[in-house]
Amino acid sequence: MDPPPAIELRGLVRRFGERTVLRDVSASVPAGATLAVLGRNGAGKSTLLRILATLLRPHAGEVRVLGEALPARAFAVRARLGLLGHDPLLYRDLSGRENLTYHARLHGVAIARVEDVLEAVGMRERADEPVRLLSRGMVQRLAVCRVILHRPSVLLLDEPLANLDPAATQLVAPLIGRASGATRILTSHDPQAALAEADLVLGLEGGRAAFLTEPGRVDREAVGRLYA
Amino acid sequence: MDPPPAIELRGLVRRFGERTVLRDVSASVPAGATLAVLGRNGAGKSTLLRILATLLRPHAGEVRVLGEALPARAFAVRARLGLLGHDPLLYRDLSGRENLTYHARLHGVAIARVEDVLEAVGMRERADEPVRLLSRGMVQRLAVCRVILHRPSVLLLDEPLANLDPAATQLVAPLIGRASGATRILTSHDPQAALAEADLVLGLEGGRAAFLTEPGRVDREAVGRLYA
Amino acid sequence: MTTYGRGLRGLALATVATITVAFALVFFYAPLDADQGFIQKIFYLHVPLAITALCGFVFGGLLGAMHLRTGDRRWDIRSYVAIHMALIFGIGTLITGGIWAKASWGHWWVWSDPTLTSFLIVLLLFCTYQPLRFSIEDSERQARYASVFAVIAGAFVPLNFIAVRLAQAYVHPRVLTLTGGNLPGAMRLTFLVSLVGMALLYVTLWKYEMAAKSTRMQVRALRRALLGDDGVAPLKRSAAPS
Amino acid sequence: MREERAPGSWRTTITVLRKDLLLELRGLETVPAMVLFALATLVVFHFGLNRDTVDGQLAAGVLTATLLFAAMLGINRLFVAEREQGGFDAFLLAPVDRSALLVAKALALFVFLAVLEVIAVPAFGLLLLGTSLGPPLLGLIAMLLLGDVALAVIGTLVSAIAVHTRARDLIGPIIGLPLLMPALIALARGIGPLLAVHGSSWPPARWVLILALYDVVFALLAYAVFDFLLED
Amino acid sequence: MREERAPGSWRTTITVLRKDLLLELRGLETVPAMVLFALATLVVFHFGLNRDTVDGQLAAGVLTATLLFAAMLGINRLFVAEREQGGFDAFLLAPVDRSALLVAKALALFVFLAVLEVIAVPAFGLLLLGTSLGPPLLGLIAMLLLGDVALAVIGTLVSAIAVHTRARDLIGPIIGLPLLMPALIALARGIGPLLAVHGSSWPPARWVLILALYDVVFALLAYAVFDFLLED
Ligand code: HEM
Ligand SMILES: Nc1ncnc2c1ncn2[C@@H]1O[C@H](COP(=O)(O)OP(=O)(O)OP(=O)(O)O)[C@@H](O)[C@H]1O
Ligand SMILES: Nc1ncnc2c1ncn2[C@@H]1O[C@H](COP(=O)(O)OP(=O)(O)OP(=O)(O)O)[C@@H](O)[C@H]1O
Ligand SMILES: [Mg+2]
Ligand SMILES: [Mg+2]
Repeated sequence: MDPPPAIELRGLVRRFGERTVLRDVSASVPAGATLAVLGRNGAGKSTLLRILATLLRPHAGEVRVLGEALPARAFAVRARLGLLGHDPLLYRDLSGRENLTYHARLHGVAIARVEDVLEAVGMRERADEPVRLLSRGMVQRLAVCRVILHRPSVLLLDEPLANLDPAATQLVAPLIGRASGATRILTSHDPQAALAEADLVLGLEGGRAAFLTEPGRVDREAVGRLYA
Repeated sequence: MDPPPAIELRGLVRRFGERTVLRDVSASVPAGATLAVLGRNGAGKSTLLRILATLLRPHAGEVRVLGEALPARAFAVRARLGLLGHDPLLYRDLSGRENLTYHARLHGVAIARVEDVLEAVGMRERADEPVRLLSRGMVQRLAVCRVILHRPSVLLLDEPLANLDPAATQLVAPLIGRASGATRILTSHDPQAALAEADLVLGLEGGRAAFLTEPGRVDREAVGRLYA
Repeated sequence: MTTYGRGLRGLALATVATITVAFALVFFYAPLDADQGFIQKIFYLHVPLAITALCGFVFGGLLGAMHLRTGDRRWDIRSYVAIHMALIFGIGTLITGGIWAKASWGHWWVWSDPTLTSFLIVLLLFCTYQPLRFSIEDSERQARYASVFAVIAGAFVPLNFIAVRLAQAYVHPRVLTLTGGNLPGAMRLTFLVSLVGMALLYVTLWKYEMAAKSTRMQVRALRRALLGDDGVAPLKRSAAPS
Repeated sequence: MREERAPGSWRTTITVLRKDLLLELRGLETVPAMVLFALATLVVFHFGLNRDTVDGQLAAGVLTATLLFAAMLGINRLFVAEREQGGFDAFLLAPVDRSALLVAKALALFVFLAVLEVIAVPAFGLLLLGTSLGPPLLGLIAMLLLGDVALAVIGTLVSAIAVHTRARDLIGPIIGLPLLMPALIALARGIGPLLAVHGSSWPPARWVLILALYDVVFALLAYAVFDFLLED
Repeated sequence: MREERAPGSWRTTITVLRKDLLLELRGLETVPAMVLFALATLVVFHFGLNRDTVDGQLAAGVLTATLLFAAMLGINRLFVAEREQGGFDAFLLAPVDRSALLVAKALALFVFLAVLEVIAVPAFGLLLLGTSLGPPLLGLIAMLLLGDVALAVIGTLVSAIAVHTRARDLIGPIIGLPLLMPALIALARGIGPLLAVHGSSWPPARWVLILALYDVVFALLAYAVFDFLLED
């Protein structure tokens, strides 16, 4: 038998008030694979990621992450999950090091790991300045640190490379790229780049899955229609 | 004689505390041209744009925008200038329409123009929801509205397309793209794309201008060294 | 379908009958109070209102707790209606009490009575229920927070009465001693009938409002099924769940 | 190196004020909430002081402290949206007189205090005050308005000073409270006689004068330094 | 549909508390504002009441009201950083018991209040109180600590409720004040005799008991419902 998929959605529905943002979305991502989620602004990509991250609860349908059903078993998956969203989730008045130390404590990770991840994204020298004073790309580097601190096996990446310079993009590739070995769900507004990175592509349109297939089989028109 | 350049920098210096972020940067951008600013995270791109936008004052050197010296004549250039930075500069608890109406009033622009710009970025239907509840890309569309509301002749664009889907990118092209006819200063972390858009390229490194030339003459190595 | 409609008519008739009987007793049977005269008859309106209101608040808290336990939104609506009705009764208490106070003490309000003061505190607390609901946009969160509030505030009702009663040096009421029966028999009977009438009125109103709400919800659900999401006009902003 | 001033304009002030009121008074819940708050505060004083009614100087003290508290809440939030949501930058990018921002903020604070008083003072009169508010009403209103001006001007001034400093919430109160003290004392002393049983119907001229002078001086001072506070 | 609970742990509470205290030290946002507000209120009362000293129940009322309003300032700020800087999401993403956040916030508020009192109560003794604080000191400390628990627990609860509402700065206080009322009454009445001239040195057992019971009941209530306030 196949190993169980790392992520499984069946008939997922999520509303905000009267607006149904996700309706009947189903997908299944094998462990170690990368799913790219495409769709226009407001298609529900971030919402999907936040549901998988246990921050939002689904209104209907079945969601399983690492075999655990959400939201009931949310606490069991949090330790193995990293979310990089639009917001860096760092306290602006604390330094990068202080922020990461806080997260290391919350996740029960050795504090020494903070130095390692800072080193990995090239932020050791600037780690003692308040986040508020850093450039946007530096903040994004720290956000990457926050996400990988506890070595999650599922990465939820919402436009992870926004604001990163080419050098930083290189640096973070082993951390949140395919080389990380994690199961990844990835959103991007560059369909070409996303297709190149992914094993599976999910196109969201009007809250529904317009297509779900391998990158090789996605036809250009289908992608074009997403953004029409 | 040539028409005076829209933007002129001579020996610009800006420090934050002990750190000199820009040292001796000089450049000159003719009216209607596009200058792409490249450089790694923390190179000072946003700082440069904020100085040109009259939000930060230079510590030394001469800065002229539309012929007016900054910071002394700042108020004279503000009406003709638009800044799209990392932050959308919108009140999260107000709706898009309320935010834009506020800006229209501040800039002495007819309120009717708000509907036009909302229409132009495809946000009319969602214009009455609090900004806080919109998706990131929608917020960015509204930020574009804010910037072009008063038809500025100088556009300062700090990664303007971040978070915009391909459809939105199409929509905003006539507004903030070359077709807008404005003098543009542009930052981007995609050197290829930036070179394609620009008439001039400025590489910032260690606070200094590493090169300033036309895109055709930029050698790949020089760009590579920027991010080394 | 709407189970709330069932039995509503019978209940309404029983309520009307009981209240009519109560009124008849108040005006024709209960003796005139020796000190206060006719104005004392407001007692039969005032006190049942107060008791029903307080019970309604606690009832709302219990319903809120059910919502939190089960996650079923209908409990929240029940809780909302219970608190809403109790609030109306509570304001009725305040008004009838004020009238009585003006007539018999010459002031609209006095602090000296612990029952009064604790009632005021409870009412102040529950008056925040609507503003709280109003200022949360997400309807699910609205329901959850309202239920949390209902639970806390419901528990607060008895706690507050105990604390305030202890705080006041002299204790002169009455309600809790009512059952002890220091009322003359005729008054007592009249009072009890009024109390039952008021309680019935509360239940009737609650059921009626629930029936209306659930009908409206079903209509919306049907429209949505028929026309899709976009066929249903968004609700006006409202504190009332629907 | 000071920058020349853009032509000042009431229009800008009104625009900012309107935006502030929109942000602050979103929806109708604010005023009812303020009523509830005022009522609850009075209940606190009733129990705290263990008195059914207060009058004279005690009443004045209670009223002044309540106002000070409301003002503190208002002052604390005055620039929060500007700082956290980019409002400063957005405003500074517009071709308008910068002091309009501070005038608008002071007006917003003034409106906020006035609305609160319209609600809280009658409630105070009804529930806690031992005397009638009728006879001294005009004098009371005059004193309260003068007090509001002081609170609004000084509150805005210090939070503008504080907003760009690191320990902004420390700086604000440290500078603000001593500056406010003379005004508060004048206010409390001025309304004390008004609230006394068989009290006077007009506050002592001395306190009115002190308060009014204080207002004028600080308004001028604030206007003079505003521009410097917004520069970067 | 409720989610099962992660194993609770003191470690998490301490981590969050430490972060909160660090943030407070960095920004000096809350405690100084509370302290200065309390001091200013005392000065206002001193001049406003036009009395050199107060004692007994009046003194207790003034002290209680002052502490209450200073606490309000702290309560209002309790979740600001979490809301504006993504702290909520960051915390919710961690595999820890969610109520640890509540406990940590309540502890932080308790620490803030204790610091406030260490400064404000002696100041009160110096500025306003007609009797000595020496003899009833232990009793006073006990009562104040019990009162702080109520303020911390209920304050945390209501600001957790208010933080996701639009009119958060008003919703918090208007829900909090009535809920706090019994505790405030008990506190004021309990310390009244301590502050009387030739007063007792220990508060009446009745009030100590009421306050303690109230603390316990609300701590349990808050713990029971807190999870619901964090879900989304
Ligand atoms: C929990 C809420 C309340 C309860 C249970 C309650 C109960 C009662 C009862 C049992 C009496 C009759 C006592 C007697 O005459 O022997 C009474 C009298 C009265 N109540 Fe209330 N009451 C409540 C709230 C209020 C309020 C809010 C007000 C005022 C606004 C008020 C004003 C009065 C007045 C003026 C009387 C007449 C007392 C007299 O003349 O002896 N009550 N109340
Ligand atoms: N908390 C919320 N309350 C109400 N509506 C919300 C909320 N969060 C998101 N939405 C709405 O849900 C829809 C989907 O938003 P989402 O952020 O998932 O889009 P997205 O696909 O990530 O878009 P983008 O490409 O712009 O990031 C949008 O219409 C948005 O306005
Ligand atoms: N207000 C400030 N106070 C102190 N230092 C600052 C401030 N603003 C920026 N800096 C510092 O100035 C340097 C340049 O920042 P800037 O934001 O201009 O970089 P950038 O080129 O835009 O980088 P990115 O690509 O990450 O956006 C950084 O080292 C940053 O930490
Ligand atoms: Mg998104
Ligand atoms: Mg930048």
